[in-house]
Amino acid sequence: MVRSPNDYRTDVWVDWCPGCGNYGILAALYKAFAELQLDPTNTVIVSGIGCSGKTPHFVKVNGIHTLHGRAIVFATGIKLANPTLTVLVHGGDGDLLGIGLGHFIALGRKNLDIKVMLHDNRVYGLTKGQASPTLSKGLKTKSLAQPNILSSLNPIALALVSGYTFVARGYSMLSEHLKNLIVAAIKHKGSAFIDILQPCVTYNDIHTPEYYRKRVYFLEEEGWSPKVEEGNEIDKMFNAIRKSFEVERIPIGIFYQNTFKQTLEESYGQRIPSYLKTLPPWQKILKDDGSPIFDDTLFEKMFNEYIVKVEKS
Amino acid sequence: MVRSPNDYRTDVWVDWCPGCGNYGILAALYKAFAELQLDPTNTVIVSGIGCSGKTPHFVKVNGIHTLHGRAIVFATGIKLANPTLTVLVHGGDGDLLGIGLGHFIALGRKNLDIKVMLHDNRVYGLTKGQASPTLSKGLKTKSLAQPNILSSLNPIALALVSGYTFVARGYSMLSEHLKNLIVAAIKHKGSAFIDILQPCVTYNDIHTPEYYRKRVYFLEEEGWSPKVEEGNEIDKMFNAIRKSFEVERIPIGIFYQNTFKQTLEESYGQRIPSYLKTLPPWQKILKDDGSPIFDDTLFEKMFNEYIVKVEKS
Amino acid sequence: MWDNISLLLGGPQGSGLESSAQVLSKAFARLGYGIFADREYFSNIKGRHSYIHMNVSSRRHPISLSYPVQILCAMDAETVFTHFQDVEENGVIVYDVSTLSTRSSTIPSIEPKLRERLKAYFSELGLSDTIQSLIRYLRSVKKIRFVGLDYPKILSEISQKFTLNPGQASRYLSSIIVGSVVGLTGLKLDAVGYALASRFAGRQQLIEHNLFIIEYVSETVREGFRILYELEPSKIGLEKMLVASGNDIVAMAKIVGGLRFQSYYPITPAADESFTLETFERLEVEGESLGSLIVTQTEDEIAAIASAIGASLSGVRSATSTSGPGFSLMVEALGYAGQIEAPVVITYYQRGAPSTGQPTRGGQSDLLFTLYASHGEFPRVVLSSGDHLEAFYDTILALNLSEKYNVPVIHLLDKFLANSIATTPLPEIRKVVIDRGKTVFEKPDFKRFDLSRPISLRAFLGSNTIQWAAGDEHDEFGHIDEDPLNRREMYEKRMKKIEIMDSEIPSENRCMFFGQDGVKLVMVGWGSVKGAALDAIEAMKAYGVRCGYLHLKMFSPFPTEYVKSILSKFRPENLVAVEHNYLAQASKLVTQNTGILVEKSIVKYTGRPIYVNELVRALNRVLEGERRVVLEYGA
Amino acid sequence: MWDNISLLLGGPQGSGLESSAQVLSKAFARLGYGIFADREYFSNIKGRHSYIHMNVSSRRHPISLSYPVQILCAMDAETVFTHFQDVEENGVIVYDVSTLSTRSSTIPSIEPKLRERLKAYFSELGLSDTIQSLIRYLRSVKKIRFVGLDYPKILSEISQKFTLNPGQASRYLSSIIVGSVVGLTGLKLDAVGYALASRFAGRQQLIEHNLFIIEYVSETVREGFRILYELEPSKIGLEKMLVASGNDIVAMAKIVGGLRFQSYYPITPAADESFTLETFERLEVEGESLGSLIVTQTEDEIAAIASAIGASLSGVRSATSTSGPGFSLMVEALGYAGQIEAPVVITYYQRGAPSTGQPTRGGQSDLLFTLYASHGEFPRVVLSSGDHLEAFYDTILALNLSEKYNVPVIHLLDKFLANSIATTPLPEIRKVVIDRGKTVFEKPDFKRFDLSRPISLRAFLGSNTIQWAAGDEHDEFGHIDEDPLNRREMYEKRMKKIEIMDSEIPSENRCMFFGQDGVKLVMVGWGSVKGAALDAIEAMKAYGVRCGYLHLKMFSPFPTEYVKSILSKFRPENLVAVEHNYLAQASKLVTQNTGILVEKSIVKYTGRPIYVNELVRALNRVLEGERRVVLEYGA
Ligand SMILES: Cc1ncc(C[n+]2csc(CCOP(=O)(O)OP(=O)(O)O)c2C)c(N)n1
Ligand SMILES: Cc1ncc(C[n+]2csc(CCOP(=O)(O)OP(=O)(O)O)c2C)c(N)n1
Ligand code: SF4
Ligand code: SF4
Ligand SMILES: [Mg+2]
Ligand SMILES: [Mg+2]
Repeated sequence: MVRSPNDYRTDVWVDWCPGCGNYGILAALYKAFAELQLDPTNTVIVSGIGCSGKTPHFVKVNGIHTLHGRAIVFATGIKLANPTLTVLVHGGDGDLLGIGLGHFIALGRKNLDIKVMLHDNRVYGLTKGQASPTLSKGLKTKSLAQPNILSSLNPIALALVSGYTFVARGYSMLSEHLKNLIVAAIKHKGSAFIDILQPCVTYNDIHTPEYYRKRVYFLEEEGWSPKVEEGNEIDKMFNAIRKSFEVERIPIGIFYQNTFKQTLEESYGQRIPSYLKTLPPWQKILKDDGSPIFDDTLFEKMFNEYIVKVEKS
Repeated sequence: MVRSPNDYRTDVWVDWCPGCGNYGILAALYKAFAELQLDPTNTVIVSGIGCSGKTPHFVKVNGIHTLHGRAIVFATGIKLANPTLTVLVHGGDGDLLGIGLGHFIALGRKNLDIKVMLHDNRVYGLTKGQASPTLSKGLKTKSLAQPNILSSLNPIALALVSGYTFVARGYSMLSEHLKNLIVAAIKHKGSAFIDILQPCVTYNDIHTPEYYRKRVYFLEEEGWSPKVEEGNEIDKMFNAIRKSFEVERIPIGIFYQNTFKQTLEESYGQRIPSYLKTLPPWQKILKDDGSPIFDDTLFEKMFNEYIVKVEKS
Repeated sequence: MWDNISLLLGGPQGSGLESSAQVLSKAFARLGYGIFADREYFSNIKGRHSYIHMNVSSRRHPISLSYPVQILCAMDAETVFTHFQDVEENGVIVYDVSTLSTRSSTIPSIEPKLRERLKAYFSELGLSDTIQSLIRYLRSVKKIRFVGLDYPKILSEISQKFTLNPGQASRYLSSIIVGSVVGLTGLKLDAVGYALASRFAGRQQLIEHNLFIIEYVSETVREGFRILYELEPSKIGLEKMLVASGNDIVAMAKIVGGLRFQSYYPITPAADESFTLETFERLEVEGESLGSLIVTQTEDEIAAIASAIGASLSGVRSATSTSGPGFSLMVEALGYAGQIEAPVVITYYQRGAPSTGQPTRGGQSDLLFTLYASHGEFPRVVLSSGDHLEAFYDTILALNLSEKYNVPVIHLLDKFLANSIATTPLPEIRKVVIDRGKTVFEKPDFKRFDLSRPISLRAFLGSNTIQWAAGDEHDEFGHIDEDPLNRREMYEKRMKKIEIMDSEIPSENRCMFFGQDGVKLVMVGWGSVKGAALDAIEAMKAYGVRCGYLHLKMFSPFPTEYVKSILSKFRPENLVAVEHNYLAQASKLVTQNTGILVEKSIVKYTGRPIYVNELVRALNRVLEGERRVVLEYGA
Repeated sequence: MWDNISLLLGGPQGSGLESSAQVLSKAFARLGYGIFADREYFSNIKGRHSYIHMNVSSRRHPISLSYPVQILCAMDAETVFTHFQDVEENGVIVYDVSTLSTRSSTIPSIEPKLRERLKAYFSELGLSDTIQSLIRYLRSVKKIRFVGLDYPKILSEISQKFTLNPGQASRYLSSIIVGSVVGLTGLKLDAVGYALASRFAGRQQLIEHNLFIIEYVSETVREGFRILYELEPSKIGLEKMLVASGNDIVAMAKIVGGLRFQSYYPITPAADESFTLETFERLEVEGESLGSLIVTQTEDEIAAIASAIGASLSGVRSATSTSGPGFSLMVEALGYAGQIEAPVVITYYQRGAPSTGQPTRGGQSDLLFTLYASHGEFPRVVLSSGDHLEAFYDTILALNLSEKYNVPVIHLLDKFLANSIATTPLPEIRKVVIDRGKTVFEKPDFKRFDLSRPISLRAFLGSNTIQWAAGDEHDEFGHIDEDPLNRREMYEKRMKKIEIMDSEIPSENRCMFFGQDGVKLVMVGWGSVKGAALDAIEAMKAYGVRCGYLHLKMFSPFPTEYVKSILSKFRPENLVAVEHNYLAQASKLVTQNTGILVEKSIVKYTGRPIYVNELVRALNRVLEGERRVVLEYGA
């Protein structure tokens, strides 16, 4: 059976505001899944809390809608326990770069094969429009009482410095291009990050489709080559960091991709050969009669070092 | 009265292991405080939990020993409520870059005038030597059951990307040099960060004084100029990031300093003129008789928009 | 003439309902009426169903809500489908005639469960699922009166008159609702003008347009339908009233109480309080500054509480404001404040739980959590408020207690209070006292944790002292100390503060009993149960039953003796817990502290408030012997 | 011949004391003796005073500790100053003669409070504060016997013999302690050799050197001092024993119980468990793999619990292990697990609290917290263990219950248990059962939160199903749902699991009563109070008083009926809570659940264990009418 984008739709009503950039992300997701013909039972979308956090309910693959800022760490356990799953994280900028910032960066250290999609609308949508960590200092979007007093973070640069091996930026209104990025991210082995520019039509009256239309351009069109080849890892990274600081014109596309780094699953697999042979969920832990696979003998052998044989006197 | 380094000592027994790099940090601190003749009543050391976290007890200035990973956020409140205080944060690499990573980066966004000292020993000292976020992948320090499975973070690069306006690295065994860095950091206005290489003689048998002796060199000796001048902020930052990725030879000194960015206190001061005029702790909130400075009239004036005058019928 | 009218105004989230409610509240208040209005909405920004349930009274400030209502004004078909059963016989429904053929089964924003119930309802009655068929049925069988207006037509007329584009015009949809209320109640247009001017201060055109539609619609309604719910003139007799939400009244109290630092991370239903505080950050009255208020949005709730504690160490009154998920993250730092004896106030708005739960709905299920949150034992104050005015005074009390006893104070409120708008008399500022506890500003060898006095002196960082603090067990100076005997002394010093607070805080701040002689059944409740409970006492008189209500306010230190003295007069089977949670948590605390069992319970956990009508019915069932009644009224 | 000897071994942290204790434990075990050894140490890596308090018995596996001891072996002067009062009359103190002139007032690592007490003590007795003068006094007045050895000289002899540098030689300091115990107890060298071989497997030289010193010292002691505490041959009669710390036995149980994922963030006293687990990650027995165990150190405790829950959703048995500060951070995710009905086990080692508290000391002050942690209401299991074997079986029970009922399980242990080494019979693996609850692997339109069955079926992510989960209130599929009636049903479904668990989990897993007919006084306690309480029952017989002990194990679901059935037989004044906290928390829960007041209490919160001697004294005081006795023995 060939799955069409539509086959990945649930019948849950999509309750985002009319015109919200999230619709473009969702459309790209359906298309990417269809292009890859992902098996819904083997795919998991993990989300945080926010408008963005509702994403899994609209997609007919497994969906774990977790806590604000924690999607990545739930996803980490899901993936480590079953490394064959395709695992995507969807989060907002408050979610991933505010409360969840520590986890966002720690994932780079892990290079675990999880794909992080940042719905970057520069506001806290679901709590009514407060400034998010990607809103620049001094800007005053619609529902702020005062102009934003904190400087913004650069998500691309952060991801690069943290160790992500796939780093890209997409734009929700360019859904086909975004679809391609999602496909590439899923195909990549390792921690992947896509910063998705997403207009919030209700609360962000600065970063509107109009705003982006004027600024967005394609990295590919500039002949940008994101792929690390043997030896030029550091250079590629620096160039990408530098590129990410462009603000007047906004580059989208793949900034950086490194396929030479071991994933965390692979590292564990190297250390524990049986890990990738029989996946943990399918490992036997009990016999048919309900007793553990351990018996007294196995116990004694395994924990020999704790067992003292009493000397017969 | 002129204060000598010794005047900043408390009589609490310093219970670090003999030979620990923390002694060098402490000595540098005493000297820096004496050089600046800091007023102990107006100086606050805020620490997290770890061997590093014990620092405040050994220094005769105000000392707030907080929670693991949270020193920066306690310090944030301390400083915002009284912006004239000199506030230093001392934390371990687990503390600041593990559990406290989100706060570490968020401080860069704030450019609040706090000085962060990272006791970078690449292990979790006080919990007996687990790998910290600055230990490279594959290394197996003394008390690890297995080689470290996670990649390390680059604290300097992270601080730079996050927005710190003063970023330096020191080495605990070069106490005079470190002292100078601390002095410079305290003099700097804005969020300052010093990555202090600190041998843990008990648990880290790789990053020993021997190890550093062979690798450490001084940025100043290379003619490095860390100071941002009008217009070259981005370049300076990229160069510093690049420099921070040197590993075979380890540069110490000031990587980057930017004096053009407004601090958070200044931003608030701009918005709320009285903030920096009468410091919040000394603002009157009650009258001598214990009643609030508000009375019924002031209340009505201040909250006019919530008050409805009933129309006489 | 009516002395009390209750209204339901419904429509999609994001279509101006909230400001309609504010305008109507102020308009009624302008004429001296008392108002109480609850707002119900989904965790959604635009499109899902929301409504305002409003009580208007000529005799008092209403304190509760009840069903059925007299008037339902529906912005859309979904509102009619959702609420038609909430209207009393002979009541009025205002609706949009252009939706007559809309079917409940095709409205995507209606949740599946409701859609199923509607389907079952219609099929049982043999109706088709259109508005038209429903109206026909309700008119004939339920005697409901209908006011049908052509909303699109009204809006297009507006557009033409003021040359607006359709997008702009649609913003005036909510004014059709206001206009119909004005038409149906005969509310004076002057008052509405006053309210609009206050709500949209400075935006003259907006005021003008709104007023125009309101007048136009109210005329249409009055003339076309000749239905009038005329309120008798107000007998409340106040010259001025406060009209505010719970969030706002707490913000005002914090300012009066001398707050200088508020840190927060956005969360429903707490964030509005911080927003309001921020608008007052300059603390200016007529150009003169009374100080400065730093309101700071932090990277998470851990940072929020930690920086509030930090600010308190620097010597300012500080607070943070949050809800369940945020508080869950604050737990470690709460214990730290307890251990280092730092004052700090946590304003805690409960919402539907557990976990993300029902972010925009109400509940009272976090009580036991607040009492024992954080590992280990330390003194804390847990104080809850039952209505807007209580919340005002309690906010200041919370600040005082935290500084007087050097303890963290958790001020428990909930979504019902946070988001409901009430009229109240102005708080009596002259009765307010500020108590900052005992401080010292100059002291060599300062012992922050001096064992020689029950409550140690506090010094501000930056004053002429040096101090240390540690979450570890510490000596009198604040240095780490593991000596077992020092441990015992320090531990006991902290814990003794519970007893000291218990002996010093008057019991009237902690508990109130409402009831006369001859009370047969005593409700035991807390927080926003209060209004419904008090009104139920009145209503139960009609059944010849005298009820009482024990309103618990402070749970730590628990007013054990007072509660015992009241409850021991009754038999356990005549005690009934009334709470917005499953376990009847407050009653568990009554048992734990006094040994007295509260055998009956009336609980509600749908996320909607307790309505007087259902409470009265439940009390009657309890009187008939039921041990537990679960309430579930309300859309 | 003795049937029970108790020892104190003391010295600076980081000088090998811990491995001495392991070697001695294994050596005694090798000869069939039972051992129980507590380790006390500062939150410090090197230099502060630490000690091992060890009980050796020929008749049983000891379950408690008591003072005074027969033998104190001091690695340094600080140990002598700290513990000289802990030794019984006629007891022995082994010390270093090179420290004779050391003064207590000049040892920097002695904490100020102890230094003051020593000063007062010495000045009262008119002694100078040297070791010499103390010894003279103790020898003459307290009849203590002294074994003085010249430690530096012994070490220098070693250095010469094996050509070691001084740094290397100093590592053998602890062997002097072991050697003197061997000398004083006549422990067979063979057994010591066996123990060394087991402790330092493969490091032949180390074993050799150690054995040499031990033999040398023991000879010196035997010949030079002629003091012998000879143990009678063991009567325990086991062929094999387990010798393990609490941390280790829990790790073993997790492996037997089928754990496949453990996430943790380092914290005392939990981290050692994860370390042990990691050493077994390959789950290999004789080269054959039984599976894989992922042990992962996360960036914080929030990540630890969240990833454990994630792993559980993927279908593996998963757990995290922590202590108070870590658990405080896990609270939000705990509620999420409750709300989405995900199994997960949190192994919770309590330590001195609140806040950072006493990181390396013990306590039981987190009980109430664990019961109500996280906002809102949801079912959870809170299970505590009283000794090593209980901990073993309870760990597996915890895994079973979490999967059977789809609930988070908090397994409460404490530092006393975690860090104490005990001999036990081998656990009876053949009696262990694994219950994974009801799962489904293939189901179209799978309803994860099916309302039609009390406990919904669970599916693993990656099996032939699609599922959703949300911390928001949800429908049967796991999609967000705000409908009030769905809310009620889902809420009740979750909460009903408490009743189901209560009816299904046998009360013997939840509570045990120890006591015969004629019991006069009933202790009510939990966790590691057990050993001391049971031994106190025996000891009280000497006073002609029959005591009983109600050992509470499971606090949620609370065994209300069983507890009532036991306690209602006694008068409240004959019930005495025995707990390691201030509030007597478990007794509060007894009252809350049963209405029965536990009027008396014996509590300890110095961070040190409850010793039988002080408990017995306290019980006698309670019998004389005291309502509350606070214990404080132990350095
Ligand atoms: C611990 C916690 N704190 C706060 C909240 C409240 N909250 C809900 S959504 C949200 C932020 C949403 O912003 P963002 O992450 O940018 O997502 P968006 O809605 O913009 O997609 C917050 C703070 C929460 N649910 N949990
Ligand atoms: C919330 C919490 N988790 C864990 C701990 C246990 N803990 C104490 S110190 C420490 C880490 C110390 O490592 P680091 O921060 O690098 O400081 P160092 O000791 O190396 O100076 C940890 C995890 C704690 N105190 N609090
Ligand atoms: S609030 Fe913004 S982000 Fe959220 S749904 Fe509406 S437009 Fe989209
Ligand atoms: S453990 Fe390491 S960091 Fe800690 S005091 Fe010892 S040497 Fe220093
Ligand atoms: Mg956002
Ligand atoms: Mg460290």
